[in-house]
Amino acid sequence: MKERKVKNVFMDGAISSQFIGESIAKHQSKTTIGAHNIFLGQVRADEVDGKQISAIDYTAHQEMANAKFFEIRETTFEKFNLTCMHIYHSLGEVKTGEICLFVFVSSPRRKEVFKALEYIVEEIKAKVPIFGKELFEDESHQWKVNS
Amino acid sequence: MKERKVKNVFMDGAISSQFIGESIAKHQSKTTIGAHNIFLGQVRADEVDGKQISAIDYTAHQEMANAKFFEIRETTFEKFNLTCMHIYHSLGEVKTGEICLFVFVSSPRRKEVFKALEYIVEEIKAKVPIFGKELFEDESHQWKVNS
Amino acid sequence: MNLKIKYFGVLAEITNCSEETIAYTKGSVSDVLMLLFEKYPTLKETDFQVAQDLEIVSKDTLLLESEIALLPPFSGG
Amino acid sequence: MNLKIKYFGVLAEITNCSEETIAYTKGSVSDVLMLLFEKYPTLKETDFQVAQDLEIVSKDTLLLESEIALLPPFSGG
Repeated sequence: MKERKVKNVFMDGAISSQFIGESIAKHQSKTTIGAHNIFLGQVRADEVDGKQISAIDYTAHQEMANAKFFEIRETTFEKFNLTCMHIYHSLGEVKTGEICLFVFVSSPRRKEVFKALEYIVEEIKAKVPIFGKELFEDESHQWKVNS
Repeated sequence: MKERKVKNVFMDGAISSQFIGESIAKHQSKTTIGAHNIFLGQVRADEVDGKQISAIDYTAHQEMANAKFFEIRETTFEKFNLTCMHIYHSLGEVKTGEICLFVFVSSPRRKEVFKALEYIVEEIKAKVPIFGKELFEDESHQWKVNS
Repeated sequence: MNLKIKYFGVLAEITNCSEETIAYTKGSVSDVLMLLFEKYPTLKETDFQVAQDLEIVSKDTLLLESEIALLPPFSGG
Repeated sequence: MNLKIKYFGVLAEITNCSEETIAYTKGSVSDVLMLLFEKYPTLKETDFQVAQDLEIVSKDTLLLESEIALLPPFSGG
Protein backbone atom coordinates (compact mmCIF):
# COMPACT_ATOMS: atom_id res chain seq x y z
CA MET A 1 0.00 0.00 0.00
CA LYS A 2 2.92 2.32 0.74
CA GLU A 3 4.22 4.22 -2.28
CA ARG A 4 7.85 5.13 -2.17
CA LYS A 5 7.90 7.91 -4.73
CA VAL A 6 7.05 11.61 -4.55
CA LYS A 7 3.52 12.21 -5.82
CA ASN A 8 1.82 15.43 -6.85
CA VAL A 9 -0.51 16.35 -4.01
CA PHE A 10 -1.91 19.47 -5.69
CA MET A 11 -5.25 19.82 -7.44
CA ASP A 12 -6.37 22.81 -9.47
CA GLY A 13 -9.05 24.74 -7.58
CA ALA A 14 -11.45 23.37 -4.95
CA ILE A 15 -11.66 19.70 -3.99
CA SER A 16 -15.20 18.52 -4.74
CA SER A 17 -17.41 16.57 -2.36
CA GLN A 18 -17.96 14.11 -5.19
CA PHE A 19 -14.22 13.43 -5.42
CA ILE A 20 -14.18 12.78 -1.66
CA GLY A 21 -17.17 10.43 -1.93
CA GLU A 22 -15.45 8.53 -4.74
CA SER A 23 -12.23 8.23 -2.72
CA ILE A 24 -14.22 6.67 0.10
CA ALA A 25 -15.91 4.26 -2.32
CA LYS A 26 -12.53 3.09 -3.63
CA HIS A 27 -11.65 1.82 -0.16
CA GLN A 28 -14.56 -0.56 0.13
CA SER A 29 -12.59 -3.34 -1.52
CA LYS A 30 -9.91 -3.07 1.18
CA THR A 31 -11.50 -5.31 3.77
CA THR A 32 -8.72 -5.21 6.34
CA ILE A 33 -9.73 -1.59 7.05
CA GLY A 34 -11.93 -1.02 10.09
CA ALA A 35 -11.66 2.75 10.51
CA HIS A 36 -11.27 5.77 8.25
CA ASN A 37 -10.60 9.31 9.42
CA ILE A 38 -10.94 12.28 7.09
CA PHE A 39 -9.91 15.88 7.63
CA LEU A 40 -11.26 18.60 5.36
CA GLY A 41 -10.08 22.20 5.37
CA GLN A 42 -12.80 24.59 4.18
CA VAL A 43 -12.33 28.28 3.28
CA ARG A 44 -14.05 30.52 5.87
CA ALA A 45 -15.78 33.81 5.01
CA ASP A 46 -13.93 35.66 7.77
CA GLU A 47 -14.52 39.36 8.18
CA VAL A 48 -11.51 41.67 8.44
CA ASP A 49 -12.07 45.41 9.03
CA GLY A 50 -15.63 45.13 7.78
CA LYS A 51 -14.69 43.34 4.57
CA GLN A 52 -15.49 39.70 3.91
CA ILE A 53 -13.13 37.12 2.45
CA SER A 54 -14.59 35.67 -0.76
CA ALA A 55 -11.83 33.22 -1.73
CA ILE A 56 -8.26 32.13 -1.09
CA ASP A 57 -5.78 31.96 -3.95
CA TYR A 58 -3.20 29.29 -3.13
CA THR A 59 0.33 29.18 -4.48
CA ALA A 60 3.20 26.94 -3.41
CA HIS A 61 6.83 26.11 -3.89
CA GLN A 62 5.48 23.03 -5.60
CA GLU A 63 8.61 20.95 -5.85
CA MET A 64 9.55 21.55 -2.22
CA ALA A 65 5.93 21.12 -1.08
CA ASN A 66 5.59 17.74 -2.79
CA ALA A 67 8.91 16.66 -1.26
CA LYS A 68 7.64 17.71 2.20
CA PHE A 69 4.32 15.93 1.67
CA PHE A 70 6.33 12.83 0.80
CA GLU A 71 8.44 13.15 3.97
CA ILE A 72 5.30 13.58 6.08
CA ARG A 73 3.77 10.54 4.39
CA GLU A 74 6.84 8.36 5.05
CA THR A 75 7.15 9.48 8.68
CA THR A 76 3.46 8.90 9.30
CA PHE A 77 3.63 5.35 7.95
CA GLU A 78 6.60 4.70 10.25
CA LYS A 79 4.87 6.11 13.34
CA PHE A 80 1.37 4.68 12.91
CA ASN A 81 -0.14 1.42 11.73
CA LEU A 82 -2.00 2.64 8.66
CA THR A 83 -3.36 0.74 5.69
CA CYS A 84 -3.45 3.81 3.47
CA MET A 85 -3.10 7.56 3.41
CA HIS A 86 -4.12 10.19 0.85
CA ILE A 87 -3.42 13.91 0.86
CA TYR A 88 -4.75 16.51 -1.60
CA HIS A 89 -4.28 20.29 -1.46
CA SER A 90 -5.72 22.95 -3.74
CA LEU A 91 -3.74 25.36 -5.87
CA GLY A 92 -5.31 28.51 -7.31
CA GLU A 93 -8.62 30.00 -6.28
CA VAL A 94 -10.87 28.28 -3.73
CA LYS A 95 -14.08 30.11 -2.84
CA THR A 96 -15.49 30.37 0.68
CA GLY A 97 -17.34 27.19 1.62
CA GLU A 98 -15.20 25.12 -0.74
CA ILE A 99 -12.62 22.55 0.33
CA CYS A 100 -8.88 23.20 -0.03
CA LEU A 101 -7.36 20.31 1.96
CA PHE A 102 -8.37 16.63 2.06
CA VAL A 103 -6.46 14.20 4.26
CA PHE A 104 -7.70 10.61 4.41
CA VAL A 105 -6.20 7.85 6.59
CA SER A 106 -7.35 4.25 7.07
CA SER A 107 -6.34 1.50 9.48
CA PRO A 108 -7.59 -1.79 10.84
CA ARG A 109 -8.22 0.00 14.18
CA ARG A 110 -9.59 3.38 15.18
CA LYS A 111 -6.96 4.47 17.73
CA GLU A 112 -4.35 4.74 14.99
CA VAL A 113 -6.37 6.89 12.61
CA PHE A 114 -7.10 9.60 15.19
CA LYS A 115 -3.45 10.02 16.14
CA ALA A 116 -2.19 9.81 12.56
CA LEU A 117 -4.66 12.30 11.10
CA GLU A 118 -3.96 15.04 13.63
CA TYR A 119 -0.22 14.46 13.22
CA ILE A 120 -0.43 14.82 9.42
CA VAL A 121 -2.54 17.98 9.50
CA GLU A 122 -0.24 19.70 12.02
CA GLU A 123 2.82 18.70 9.98
CA ILE A 124 1.28 20.11 6.78
CA LYS A 125 0.49 23.42 8.47
CA ALA A 126 4.02 23.68 9.88
CA LYS A 127 6.27 22.28 7.16
CA VAL A 128 4.75 22.61 3.70
CA PRO A 129 5.51 25.81 1.73
CA ILE A 130 1.98 26.76 0.65
CA PHE A 131 0.81 30.36 0.66
CA GLY A 132 -2.77 31.57 0.85
CA LYS A 133 -3.78 34.96 -0.51
CA GLU A 134 -7.11 35.93 1.02
CA LEU A 135 -9.23 37.78 -1.54
CA PHE A 136 -11.90 40.24 -0.43
CA GLU A 137 -15.04 41.12 -2.32
CA ASP A 138 -13.67 44.56 -3.22
CA GLU A 139 -10.67 42.88 -4.92
CA SER A 140 -8.24 43.89 -2.20
CA HIS A 141 -6.34 41.07 -0.49
CA GLN A 142 -4.22 40.04 2.48
CA TRP A 143 -1.84 37.14 3.06
CA LYS A 144 -3.15 34.33 5.21
CA VAL A 145 -1.31 33.46 8.43
CA ASN A 146 -1.94 30.08 10.04
CA SER A 147 -2.87 30.01 13.72
CA MET B 1 -27.52 24.61 14.56
CA LYS B 2 -28.06 22.58 17.74
CA GLU B 3 -31.18 20.46 17.74
CA ARG B 4 -32.71 19.83 21.12
CA LYS B 5 -34.76 16.77 20.30
CA VAL B 6 -33.95 13.09 20.08
CA LYS B 7 -33.37 12.12 16.43
CA ASN B 8 -33.25 8.71 14.81
CA VAL B 9 -29.58 7.98 14.16
CA PHE B 10 -30.18 4.61 12.51
CA MET B 11 -30.13 3.83 8.80
CA ASP B 12 -31.18 0.56 7.21
CA GLY B 13 -28.12 -1.28 5.96
CA ALA B 14 -24.79 0.20 4.89
CA ILE B 15 -24.09 3.93 4.72
CA SER B 16 -23.16 4.76 1.11
CA SER B 17 -20.16 6.84 0.06
CA GLN B 18 -22.58 8.91 -2.01
CA PHE B 19 -24.58 9.81 1.11
CA ILE B 20 -21.34 10.88 2.80
CA GLY B 21 -20.33 12.99 -0.22
CA GLU B 22 -23.74 14.67 -0.23
CA SER B 23 -23.49 15.40 3.52
CA ILE B 24 -20.17 17.15 2.88
CA ALA B 25 -21.69 19.15 -0.01
CA LYS B 26 -24.49 20.39 2.24
CA HIS B 27 -21.95 22.10 4.48
CA GLN B 28 -20.48 24.28 1.77
CA SER B 29 -23.06 26.99 2.42
CA LYS B 30 -21.90 27.22 6.05
CA THR B 31 -19.03 29.63 5.58
CA THR B 32 -18.07 29.99 9.25
CA ILE B 33 -16.74 26.41 9.09
CA GLY B 34 -12.98 26.04 8.62
CA ALA B 35 -12.48 22.36 9.49
CA HIS B 36 -14.44 19.14 9.13
CA ASN B 37 -13.49 15.82 10.65
CA ILE B 38 -15.18 12.59 9.64
CA PHE B 39 -14.94 9.13 11.19
CA LEU B 40 -16.12 6.09 9.26
CA GLY B 41 -16.41 2.61 10.70
CA GLN B 42 -16.02 -0.08 8.05
CA VAL B 43 -16.77 -3.80 8.45
CA ARG B 44 -13.55 -5.83 8.39
CA ALA B 45 -13.25 -9.30 6.84
CA ASP B 46 -11.55 -10.72 9.94
CA GLU B 47 -10.63 -14.37 10.03
CA VAL B 48 -11.67 -16.44 13.04
CA ASP B 49 -10.62 -20.12 13.24
CA GLY B 50 -10.07 -20.21 9.49
CA LYS B 51 -13.48 -18.74 8.65
CA GLN B 52 -13.93 -15.27 7.24
CA ILE B 53 -16.50 -12.72 8.35
CA SER B 54 -18.73 -11.75 5.43
CA ALA B 55 -21.06 -9.23 7.13
CA ILE B 56 -22.25 -7.85 10.46
CA ASP B 57 -25.94 -7.85 11.30
CA TYR B 58 -26.61 -4.93 13.65
CA THR B 59 -29.48 -4.75 16.13
CA ALA B 60 -30.03 -2.23 18.89
CA HIS B 61 -32.23 -1.23 21.78
CA GLN B 62 -33.31 1.56 19.47
CA GLU B 63 -35.16 3.80 21.89
CA MET B 64 -32.37 3.69 24.44
CA ALA B 65 -29.70 4.01 21.74
CA ASN B 66 -31.28 7.13 20.25
CA ALA B 67 -31.57 8.61 23.77
CA LYS B 68 -27.86 7.88 24.37
CA PHE B 69 -26.89 9.37 20.99
CA PHE B 70 -28.81 12.48 22.01
CA GLU B 71 -26.98 12.67 25.36
CA ILE B 72 -23.63 12.27 23.61
CA ARG B 73 -24.61 14.99 21.15
CA GLU B 74 -25.60 17.43 23.90
CA THR B 75 -22.49 16.77 25.98
CA THR B 76 -20.24 17.16 22.95
CA PHE B 77 -21.77 20.55 22.06
CA GLU B 78 -21.17 21.66 25.68
CA LYS B 79 -17.55 20.49 25.73
CA PHE B 80 -16.38 21.61 22.29
CA ASN B 81 -16.92 24.61 20.03
CA LEU B 82 -18.66 22.92 17.12
CA THR B 83 -20.77 24.38 14.34
CA CYS B 84 -22.46 21.09 13.59
CA MET B 85 -22.42 17.39 14.30
CA HIS B 86 -24.02 14.43 12.53
CA ILE B 87 -24.09 10.78 13.56
CA TYR B 88 -25.44 7.82 11.56
CA HIS B 89 -25.28 4.11 12.45
CA SER B 90 -26.43 1.13 10.43
CA LEU B 91 -29.06 -1.38 11.47
CA GLY B 92 -29.37 -4.77 9.77
CA GLU B 93 -26.80 -6.35 7.51
CA VAL B 94 -23.64 -4.50 6.50
CA LYS B 95 -21.20 -6.45 4.30
CA THR B 96 -17.44 -6.39 4.71
CA GLY B 97 -15.96 -3.24 3.16
CA GLU B 98 -19.19 -1.33 3.73
CA ILE B 99 -19.63 1.52 6.19
CA CYS B 100 -21.66 1.09 9.40
CA LEU B 101 -20.81 4.28 11.32
CA PHE B 102 -20.52 7.87 10.05
CA VAL B 103 -19.65 10.67 12.49
CA PHE B 104 -19.19 14.18 11.05
CA VAL B 105 -18.15 17.25 13.07
CA SER B 106 -17.44 20.79 11.87
CA SER B 107 -15.98 23.84 13.56
CA PRO B 108 -14.40 27.18 12.69
CA ARG B 109 -11.06 25.75 13.90
CA ARG B 110 -9.31 22.41 13.54
CA LYS B 111 -8.22 21.78 17.16
CA GLU B 112 -11.84 21.40 18.22
CA VAL B 113 -12.84 18.86 15.59
CA PHE B 114 -10.04 16.43 16.44
CA LYS B 115 -10.90 16.37 20.13
CA ALA B 116 -14.65 16.26 19.57
CA LEU B 117 -14.60 13.44 17.00
CA GLU B 118 -12.52 11.08 19.09
CA TYR B 119 -14.67 11.84 22.14
CA ILE B 120 -17.89 11.04 20.25
CA VAL B 121 -16.61 7.77 18.78
CA GLU B 122 -15.36 6.50 22.16
CA GLU B 123 -18.67 7.47 23.80
CA ILE B 124 -20.65 5.61 21.13
CA LYS B 125 -18.56 2.45 21.59
CA ALA B 126 -18.97 2.60 25.38
CA LYS B 127 -22.52 3.80 25.94
CA VAL B 128 -24.83 2.99 23.06
CA PRO B 129 -26.67 -0.37 23.16
CA ILE B 130 -25.91 -1.64 19.67
CA PHE B 131 -25.09 -5.31 19.04
CA GLY B 132 -23.17 -6.72 16.11
CA LYS B 133 -23.65 -10.31 14.98
CA GLU B 134 -20.68 -11.31 12.85
CA LEU B 135 -21.79 -13.56 10.02
CA PHE B 136 -19.39 -16.05 8.45
CA GLU B 137 -19.49 -17.34 4.91
CA ASP B 138 -20.68 -20.79 6.11
CA GLU B 139 -23.73 -19.13 7.76
CA SER B 140 -22.42 -19.64 11.28
CA HIS B 141 -21.97 -16.53 13.41
CA GLN B 142 -20.44 -15.02 16.54
CA TRP B 143 -21.25 -11.92 18.58
CA LYS B 144 -18.94 -8.98 18.10
CA VAL B 145 -17.05 -7.65 21.12
CA ASN B 146 -15.58 -4.13 20.93
CA SER B 147 -11.92 -3.72 21.80
CA MET C 1 -48.17 -7.28 38.47
CA ASN C 2 -46.62 -8.06 35.11
CA LEU C 3 -43.10 -7.23 34.03
CA LYS C 4 -42.08 -7.05 30.41
CA ILE C 5 -38.51 -8.22 29.74
CA LYS C 6 -36.66 -7.45 26.51
CA TYR C 7 -33.63 -9.47 25.43
CA PHE C 8 -30.99 -8.21 22.99
CA GLY C 9 -28.18 -9.70 20.95
CA VAL C 10 -26.78 -12.97 22.26
CA LEU C 11 -29.31 -12.89 25.14
CA ALA C 12 -32.22 -13.14 22.71
CA GLU C 13 -30.41 -16.13 21.24
CA ILE C 14 -29.92 -17.80 24.64
CA THR C 15 -33.51 -17.26 25.73
CA ASN C 16 -34.78 -17.84 22.17
CA CYS C 17 -37.02 -14.87 22.80
CA SER C 18 -36.79 -11.11 22.24
CA GLU C 19 -39.54 -10.11 24.64
CA GLU C 20 -41.61 -11.84 27.29
CA THR C 21 -43.91 -10.95 30.17
CA ILE C 22 -43.52 -12.53 33.57
CA ALA C 23 -45.52 -12.25 36.76
CA TYR C 24 -43.56 -10.71 39.60
CA THR C 25 -44.11 -9.32 43.04
CA LYS C 26 -42.33 -6.15 44.04
CA GLY C 27 -38.59 -6.35 44.36
CA SER C 28 -35.22 -5.44 42.94
CA VAL C 29 -33.46 -6.26 39.71
CA SER C 30 -31.68 -9.18 41.39
CA ASP C 31 -35.01 -10.73 42.42
CA VAL C 32 -36.09 -10.87 38.80
CA LEU C 33 -32.69 -12.14 37.71
CA MET C 34 -33.04 -15.08 40.13
CA LEU C 35 -36.26 -16.06 38.36
CA LEU C 36 -34.60 -15.72 34.97
CA PHE C 37 -31.50 -17.70 35.97
CA GLU C 38 -33.79 -20.57 36.95
CA LYS C 39 -35.59 -20.40 33.63
CA TYR C 40 -32.41 -19.89 31.53
CA PRO C 41 -29.39 -21.33 33.39
CA THR C 42 -26.99 -20.22 30.62
CA LEU C 43 -27.83 -16.58 31.39
CA LYS C 44 -25.90 -16.91 34.64
CA GLU C 45 -22.60 -17.34 32.80
CA THR C 46 -23.33 -14.53 30.38
CA ASP C 47 -22.11 -10.96 30.71
CA PHE C 48 -24.96 -8.44 30.57
CA GLN C 49 -26.37 -5.23 32.06
CA VAL C 50 -29.93 -4.32 32.94
CA ALA C 51 -31.65 -1.13 31.75
CA GLN C 52 -34.77 0.40 33.27
CA ASP C 53 -36.33 3.54 31.81
CA LEU C 54 -33.53 3.67 29.16
CA GLU C 55 -30.78 3.82 31.78
CA ILE C 56 -28.38 1.14 33.01
CA VAL C 57 -29.27 0.20 36.62
CA SER C 58 -27.44 -1.79 39.31
CA LYS C 59 -28.63 -5.18 40.51
CA ASP C 60 -30.05 -3.82 43.76
CA THR C 61 -32.19 -1.18 42.06
CA LEU C 62 -35.89 -1.46 42.86
CA LEU C 63 -38.07 -2.20 39.88
CA LEU C 64 -40.26 0.82 39.26
CA GLU C 65 -41.17 0.40 35.66
CA SER C 66 -43.13 -2.37 34.05
CA GLU C 67 -40.34 -3.04 31.58
CA ILE C 68 -36.65 -3.87 31.76
CA ALA C 69 -34.08 -4.67 29.09
CA LEU C 70 -31.21 -7.15 29.31
CA LEU C 71 -28.25 -5.89 27.30
CA PRO C 72 -25.10 -7.84 26.38
CA PRO C 73 -21.80 -5.95 25.89
CA PHE C 74 -22.19 -3.13 23.37
CA SER C 75 -20.50 -3.53 20.00
CA GLY C 76 -21.57 -0.59 17.89
CA GLY C 77 -19.39 1.16 15.32
CA MET D 1 28.63 32.70 -10.89
CA ASN D 2 24.89 33.23 -11.17
CA LEU D 3 22.34 32.54 -8.47
CA LYS D 4 18.67 32.05 -9.23
CA ILE D 5 16.35 33.40 -6.53
CA LYS D 6 12.68 32.43 -6.30
CA TYR D 7 10.17 34.55 -4.37
CA PHE D 8 6.87 33.23 -3.05
CA GLY D 9 3.65 34.70 -1.70
CA VAL D 10 3.94 38.17 -0.22
CA LEU D 11 7.65 38.22 -1.11
CA ALA D 12 6.88 38.00 -4.83
CA GLU D 13 4.55 40.93 -4.25
CA ILE D 14 7.22 43.00 -2.45
CA THR D 15 9.89 42.32 -5.06
CA ASN D 16 7.35 42.41 -7.87
CA CYS D 17 9.14 39.37 -9.19
CA SER D 18 8.76 35.60 -8.83
CA GLU D 19 12.22 34.65 -10.01
CA GLU D 20 15.42 36.50 -10.81
CA THR D 21 19.08 35.74 -11.39
CA ILE D 22 21.82 37.71 -9.67
CA ALA D 23 25.58 37.62 -9.97
CA TYR D 24 27.25 36.56 -6.74
CA THR D 25 30.65 35.52 -5.48
CA LYS D 26 30.87 32.60 -3.08
CA GLY D 27 29.39 33.13 0.34
CA SER D 28 26.62 32.33 2.75
CA VAL D 29 22.87 32.92 2.72
CA SER D 30 23.34 36.12 4.72
CA ASP D 31 25.74 37.52 2.09
CA VAL D 32 23.03 37.18 -0.54
CA LEU D 33 20.41 38.58 1.80
CA MET D 34 22.50 41.73 2.28
CA LEU D 35 22.41 42.28 -1.48
CA LEU D 36 18.65 41.70 -1.55
CA PHE D 37 17.95 43.99 1.41
CA GLU D 38 19.71 46.79 -0.48
CA LYS D 39 17.66 46.12 -3.57
CA TYR D 40 14.34 45.62 -1.69
CA PRO D 41 14.46 47.47 1.66
CA THR D 42 10.95 46.24 2.61
CA LEU D 43 12.25 42.66 2.66
CA LYS D 44 14.18 43.48 5.81
CA GLU D 45 10.97 43.95 7.79
CA THR D 46 9.36 40.84 6.38
CA ASP D 47 9.30 37.44 8.01
CA PHE D 48 10.68 34.72 5.73
CA GLN D 49 12.84 31.61 5.57
CA VAL D 50 15.36 30.54 2.94
CA ALA D 51 15.34 27.13 1.26
CA GLN D 52 18.22 25.55 -0.61
CA ASP D 53 17.87 22.18 -2.30
CA LEU D 54 14.24 21.96 -1.07
CA GLU D 55 15.26 22.29 2.61
CA ILE D 56 15.03 25.25 4.97
CA VAL D 57 18.57 26.49 5.75
CA SER D 58 19.95 28.88 8.35
CA LYS D 59 21.37 32.29 7.46
CA ASP D 60 24.99 31.17 7.87
CA THR D 61 24.66 28.22 5.51
CA LEU D 62 27.07 28.31 2.61
CA LEU D 63 25.45 28.57 -0.79
CA LEU D 64 26.10 25.34 -2.66
CA GLU D 65 23.34 25.30 -5.17
CA SER D 66 22.66 27.70 -7.95
CA GLU D 67 19.14 28.33 -6.68
CA ILE D 68 17.52 29.46 -3.44
CA ALA D 69 13.90 30.18 -2.53
CA LEU D 70 12.60 32.88 -0.19
CA LEU D 71 9.52 31.60 1.63
CA PRO D 72 7.11 33.68 3.74
CA PRO D 73 5.23 31.99 6.63
CA PHE D 74 3.37 28.88 5.45
CA SER D 75 -0.40 29.03 5.35
CA GLY D 76 -1.56 25.80 3.76
CA GLY D 77 -4.73 23.96 4.74
